[in-house]
Amino acid sequence: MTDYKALEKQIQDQARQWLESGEVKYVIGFEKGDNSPVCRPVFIYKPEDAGKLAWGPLCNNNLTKYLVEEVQIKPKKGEEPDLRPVGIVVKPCDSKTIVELMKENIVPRERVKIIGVISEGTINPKALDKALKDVPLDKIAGIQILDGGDNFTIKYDGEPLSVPKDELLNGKCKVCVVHNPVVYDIFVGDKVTQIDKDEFEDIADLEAMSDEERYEYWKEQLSKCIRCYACRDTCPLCYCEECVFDRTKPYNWNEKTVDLPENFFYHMVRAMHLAGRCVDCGGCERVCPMDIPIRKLNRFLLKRAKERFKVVPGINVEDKAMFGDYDIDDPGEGIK
Amino acid sequence: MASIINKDKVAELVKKVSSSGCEVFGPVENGGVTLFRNLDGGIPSDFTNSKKPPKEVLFPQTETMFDFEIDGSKITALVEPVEAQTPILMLGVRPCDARAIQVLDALFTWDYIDPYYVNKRDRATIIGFSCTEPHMPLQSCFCTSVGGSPSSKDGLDMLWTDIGDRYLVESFTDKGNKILETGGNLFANAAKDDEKKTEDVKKLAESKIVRKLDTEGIEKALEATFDHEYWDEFARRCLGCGECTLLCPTCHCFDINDVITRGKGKRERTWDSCQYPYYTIHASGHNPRPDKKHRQRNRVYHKFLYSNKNLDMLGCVGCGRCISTCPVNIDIIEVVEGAKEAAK
Amino acid sequence: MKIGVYVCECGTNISGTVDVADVAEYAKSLPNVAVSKYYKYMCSDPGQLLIKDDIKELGLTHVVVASCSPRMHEPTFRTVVEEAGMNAYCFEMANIREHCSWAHMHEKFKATEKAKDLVKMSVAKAALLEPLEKKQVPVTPAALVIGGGIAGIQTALEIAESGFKTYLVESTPSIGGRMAQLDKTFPTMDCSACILTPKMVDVARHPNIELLTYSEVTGIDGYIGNFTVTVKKKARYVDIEKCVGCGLCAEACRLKDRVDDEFNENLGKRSAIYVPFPQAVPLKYTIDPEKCIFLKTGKCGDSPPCVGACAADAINHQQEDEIIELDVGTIVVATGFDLYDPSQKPEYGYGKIKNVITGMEFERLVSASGPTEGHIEINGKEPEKVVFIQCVGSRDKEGNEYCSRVCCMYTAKHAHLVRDKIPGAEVIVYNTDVRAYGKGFEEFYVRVMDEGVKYLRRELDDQIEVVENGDKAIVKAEGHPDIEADLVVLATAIEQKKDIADISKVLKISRGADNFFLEIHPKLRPMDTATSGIFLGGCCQGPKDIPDTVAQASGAAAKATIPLAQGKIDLDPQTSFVIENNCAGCGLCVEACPYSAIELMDGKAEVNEALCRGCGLCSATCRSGAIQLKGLTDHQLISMIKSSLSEVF
Amino acid sequence: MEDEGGAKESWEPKIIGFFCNWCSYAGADLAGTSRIQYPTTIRIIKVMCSGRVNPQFVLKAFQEGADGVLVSGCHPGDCHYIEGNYHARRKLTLMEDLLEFTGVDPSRFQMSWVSASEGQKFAEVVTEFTERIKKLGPQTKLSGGEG
Ligand SMILES: Cc1cc2nc3c(=O)[nH]c(=O)nc-3n(C[C@H](O)[C@H](O)[C@H](O)COP(=O)(O)OP(=O)(O)OC[C@H]3O[C@@H](n4cnc5c(N)ncnc54)[C@H](O)[C@@H]3O)c2cc1C
Ligand SMILES: Cc1cc2nc3c(=O)[nH]c(=O)nc-3n(C[C@H](O)[C@H](O)[C@H](O)COP(=O)(O)OP(=O)(O)OC[C@H]3O[C@@H](n4cnc5c(N)ncnc54)[C@H](O)[C@@H]3O)c2cc1C
Ligand code: SF4
Ligand code: SF4
Ligand code: SF4
Ligand code: SF4
Ligand code: SF4
Ligand code: SF4
Repeated sequence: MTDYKALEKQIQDQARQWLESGEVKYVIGFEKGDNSPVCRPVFIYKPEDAGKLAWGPLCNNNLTKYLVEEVQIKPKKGEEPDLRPVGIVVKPCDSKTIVELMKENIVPRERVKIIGVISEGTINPKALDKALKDVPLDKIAGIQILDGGDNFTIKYDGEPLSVPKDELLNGKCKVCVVHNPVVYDIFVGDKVTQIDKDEFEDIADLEAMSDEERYEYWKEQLSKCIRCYACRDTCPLCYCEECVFDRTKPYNWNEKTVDLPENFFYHMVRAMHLAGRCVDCGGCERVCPMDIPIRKLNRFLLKRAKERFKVVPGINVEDKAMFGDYDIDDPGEGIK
Repeated sequence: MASIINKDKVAELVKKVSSSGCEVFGPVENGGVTLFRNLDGGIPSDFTNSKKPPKEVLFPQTETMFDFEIDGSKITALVEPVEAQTPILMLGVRPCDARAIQVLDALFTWDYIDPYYVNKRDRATIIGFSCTEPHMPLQSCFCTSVGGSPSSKDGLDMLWTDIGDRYLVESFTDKGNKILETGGNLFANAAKDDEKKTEDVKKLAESKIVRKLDTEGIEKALEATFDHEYWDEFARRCLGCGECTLLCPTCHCFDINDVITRGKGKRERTWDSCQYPYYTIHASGHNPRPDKKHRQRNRVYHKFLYSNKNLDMLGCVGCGRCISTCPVNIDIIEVVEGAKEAAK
Repeated sequence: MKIGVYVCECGTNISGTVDVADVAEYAKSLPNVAVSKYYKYMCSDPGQLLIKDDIKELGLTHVVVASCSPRMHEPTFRTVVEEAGMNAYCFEMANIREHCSWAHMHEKFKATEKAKDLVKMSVAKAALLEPLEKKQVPVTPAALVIGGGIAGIQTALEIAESGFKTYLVESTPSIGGRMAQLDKTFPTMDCSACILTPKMVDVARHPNIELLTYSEVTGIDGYIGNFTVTVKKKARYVDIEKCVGCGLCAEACRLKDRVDDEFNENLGKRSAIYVPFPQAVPLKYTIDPEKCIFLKTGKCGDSPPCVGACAADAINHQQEDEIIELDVGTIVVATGFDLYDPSQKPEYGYGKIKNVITGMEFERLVSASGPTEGHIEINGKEPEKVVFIQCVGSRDKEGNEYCSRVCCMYTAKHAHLVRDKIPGAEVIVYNTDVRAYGKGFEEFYVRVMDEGVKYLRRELDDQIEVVENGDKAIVKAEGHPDIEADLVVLATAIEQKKDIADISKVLKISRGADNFFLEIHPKLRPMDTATSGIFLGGCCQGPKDIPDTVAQASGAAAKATIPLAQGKIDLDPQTSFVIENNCAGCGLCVEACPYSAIELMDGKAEVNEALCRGCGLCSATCRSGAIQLKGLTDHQLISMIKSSLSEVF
Repeated sequence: MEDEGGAKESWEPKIIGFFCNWCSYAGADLAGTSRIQYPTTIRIIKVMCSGRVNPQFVLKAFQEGADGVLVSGCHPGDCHYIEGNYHARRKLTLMEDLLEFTGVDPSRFQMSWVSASEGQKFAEVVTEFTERIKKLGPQTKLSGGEG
């Protein structure tokens, strides 16, 4: 059981200390909004604002996206760049992203100071919305959530709700096996014992289908996609200077047309681009306005990458990139 | 005089209307989300609102303007006059979205009459559904602050209100009356009690709208804060994903592209968003809105300043879609209130 | 943009199937095509002139020739367009012969349609081709030869003779290689040492050759004209400046006659301090670190006797490996071969039955300088009945599928030597067709048969087994009566060096299915590797006898000398390049490039054009398409895909 | 069989091939030189190395209406560029997995190793593949069209 308040205090204290000493330029963390129970990203520049930093199961975003932005911003002409590290609050999955970003030469270790927080799972806002059906609308923004073991306890000034975790947790958290940050400067929380489970149980049903059934499944899902590219825009590993899907000169990889073939193309190509890299932070799926189970694509390739090439992203900075490497014994059973 | 229609008769009505040669669209559950799609039966009565606004019926996300043929170096455009075809019925449009269609009407006939939109619009009959549970995820509706209400009849040919096992049906236009006619005995006269019930439902719904935006003085505040550093503050966390605009019922920006695949060419227009860095980029490479703050500012200005100036109506109908969808909780009410604060 | 399309009839090779007039007419309708013609032989002088005239008169910017495989005539036509003042890289070929007329001879209509498609695709690509500039780089006027067998010796001498500094790196203490181990050489039967050792001495004395024996190449950087080679000179524990090669140390060594002598295929013994053979070059002693008691234990009696014995004070047990760097312009690889280990096939009894030896062991046995001073004996007795078995490990589905090319002849040689030295001996050769294809080979083979050697034929997969029977070995060959032999000699296959993976990694040159180094073209460029500036000589490219080895070694020397003589070389401009604005600096391409041609500089990838071989792997790997291959960009490929699938363009 | 006027013939699949210059393209050349006959369905695009084949090209080809895509390179270990075909194998098998997972006709994609001396094998691969695609009919899942 996680005591969110205690963790929040440790995060605030650490951030304050770093900001006071000037060791970090600023701290990227979460804050509680005024009109929503869901936490949102915040940038803390002054020690006296450190108290705004919040922690809880509604801290969903993978903030490392902003870290990428920070290191990619080029200093204006004649300006001396401030290369001090940036402080950041990360969950275990977000910390895996940092491993990948370091591996891929995007974020140098010395540019970041990491507050790594343990996490036993975060809450899906859409699921929360359902659970709050009977809570008066004007009370929603002010709810408080406590960890009650197998349940979350939702407090407001009425009868507290107790909701089984399984109903609220993000899909990615249900299958996650890494509950401790893998890279950090400060470790916040008590180490959680790793659980051993079939981490790919969530795609088993799809895998069991026939090709035709799977096609029908994806056809229904992908036909919804409005190609807003939010899934890409939120993904910290989609840091390309110019994404192939934005390219129009001198050629376009895919047309702007929003239809099934183009949507398929987009999703298949992006899945390939994330293959062997996606750390399953769940960002893409969470932000998708059309509720497309994008993670399933990524996770399937994650599974195959592990089975075929023993590649597990986000764990070791020394590992080679899956597509930068090969093994002479790689399987290729279908090849003639 | 109001009528009623029993919920279990709606499917029959849809069938009747369809068989009269009309294309019927309504909210349909599709892979887990509700979208405006072809309707071949009844409609769910418990939907909050469609994820994508119904504007896509009149202004599809991708629309072919014309085909062209390529033969060697010769290109021939096959432009055909846009001709009226079958009538369209949009069933189950929420009042906020209907008000948004009014914005689009104004826009697409403003300085240039857009034949693609106008053609479809002229054919369309819009039946609104009053909101009884105005509850976009995590309470973000605020129609009452921007001139609307859960039962506003603006832009509607008919308004239906859910009163249990039936809808109370109000018709405001000829197009609405035409539906009554087609429906024939599927409709019945409303009883006094039904009307009373409707009034209560409407009132209750209105009371459920808890988010408020004070529109007083917005234009002045915005004009005063164009260069204010305030815009940096929240734009820093914006991802530039454009969900707020693509899902907005009044947003109408599009991009025109010539698409050539498998030897066939077509000119298409596809929704675009001012939140994308590529949106304003010039051929020279110069981008007048280089940063997220410029783009966020543009969104707010467009809805609350430019729209007023050009079309004489607010560009926001308070549907709350952008608030509930934004992955980083950028809340247009907070943003506008903040701008007012900054202007002080 | 003006594209000219030229369709070739190729006599009737193409026009017999494809309606070339129709194809040429069709091409006129394609975008940017200014002229389209067909002609009998596009590659002939008049054909070439046709193209040249059009380029000049019509101002063509791009040319497409639809004819045979670009693998055949692309260079020809590139030169043609260049001579007419067009950029050679604005040229594209459509293969309507090998891939079309010849492959679809009975489907004239469809073949013509396909030819049109192929032309359309080439025109689509051509329209996107941009002129490329050839770059030149200066060449370091020195060469490196790796391996000091007969191939390496020949190469080194020839490059040195042309006046260029040549480094010859040999991993063992002496040059000479396998040939030094041979007694006589077929088919002329001249003494191997007599023809080899003078050459070895020439190497040692040549002013342009720097000999680095007991050394290994550990790294190579750079590219043709500018290689930097790291060489490890292994410690010999003997100062070669001082050693006079007198051998007193070896006499004194406590392990005298107790260490297996690999030069003699372990049939004889040597000391821990040794020269591999008496004619070694350089004639300098080396301490075997695996065996030397002092080096292994830090102590050898009260003091190492070798040190005491050496009058020149040359022995130094403290010596260490030395790493040096060499700058060279070209490299010849001549690392030779290893032999198949017949104990992998237990049926031959090798390793278990004393009477069974390999051909190479026989060479040492029969050699006057060998452990028996040239007496053929087994278990101390002269054999009366000798059986030779050919193709051990060659032409074998489970072993090596190829033919080792020399075994037939050396077996004939060995048979002849047995008859020569033991006149009454009975000699039987089990063979599967004798391949005597070389100059003087057949004559030699016939002569050996005439001498009374019995050739028995067996099919390759017929069973054969050798079993021990007292001090004899019985050869049981399917379809033949058993033979009780005193000596059985196995003609074992020639194989690639066992440790070749290391050297091929260092050199970044590829190997074929047979594991030998891969030449770029088996007929036309047999000594070139895919890495320009690195050439192959001798058996490292495939099994060869000495004449072929020497011929190829001379060829490699000539090849390696050309850039040195030119002083500068053209680089192929079809390299990759980075679109800086699109590069995120993820370094994926850097990891993928097989030639380490890419580096990250200030967060952007940067291609070293001299190192890049133009494979395009980087381009296929970069997610954002920030790195592209000139002449084969994504754009060009997409337009080929698109055009091939559309009815019209 | 003579097929003059064969234009009216039934549907013919369109197959795009990406062939490496050194082995497979040369193998296809050899098939031609040896006059080995195979279906006219394939359009070969020459790349220097199978490692040049970005999975996106394959998907693009499908999107543009290809009924099958064949990628061919040197046998493992024989790559002219040492390891390009190993890279290709890794990328493209994973892409094939993805075709399988999306149900988009994984059997319309084929990889093969064809050496410069395997003209016969090349022809066999193309013939078999053509037969397979013929059975499957036109590809529409990624092209959206009628082909
Ligand atoms: C039993 C037998 C009998 C034969 N009889 C005849 C005959 O009668 N007539 C005939 O024409 N041919 C004969 N041959 C063939 C002949 O031996 C070869 O053609 C010839 O030796 C090939 O020479 P090479 O220089 O290519 O290789 P090698 O002789 O093998 O020389 C290679 C040299 O390179 C060195 N080397 C290897 N790797 C490295 C490294 N990494 N770094 C530095 N140095 C390295 C080795 O130590 C060696 O010195 C016979 C072969 C055999 C097996
Ligand atoms: C039927 C057959 C099939 C073959 N198939 C193959 C094969 O499939 N693969 C393979 O690798 N090899 C094959 N070969 C071998 C191949 O043909 C030769 O290896 C090759 O042609 C040799 O080339 P060359 O230049 O030495 O001789 P040639 O091709 O004979 O060229 C010699 C040239 O010199 C000219 N000439 C001669 N005398 C004089 C003079 N006094 N003055 C001026 N010019 C002169 C001649 O006119 C001729 O043009 C085949 C050979 C034959 C006979
Ligand atoms: S976020 Fe969803 S709708 Fe938007 S592009 Fe991604 S998958 Fe499509
Ligand atoms: S989808 Fe691919 S190209 Fe686009 S940003 Fe992500 S990784 Fe880069
Ligand atoms: S692809 Fe999705 S789950 Fe994977 S790292 Fe990116 S945002 Fe996270
Ligand atoms: S939805 Fe939110 S994150 Fe996305 S562009 Fe709009 S304001 Fe920015
Ligand atoms: S793979 Fe692409 S983005 Fe990454 S470093 Fe290389 S060129 Fe740049
Ligand atoms: S094309 Fe790319 S991967 Fe290939 S050698 Fe050149 S830089 Fe390396």
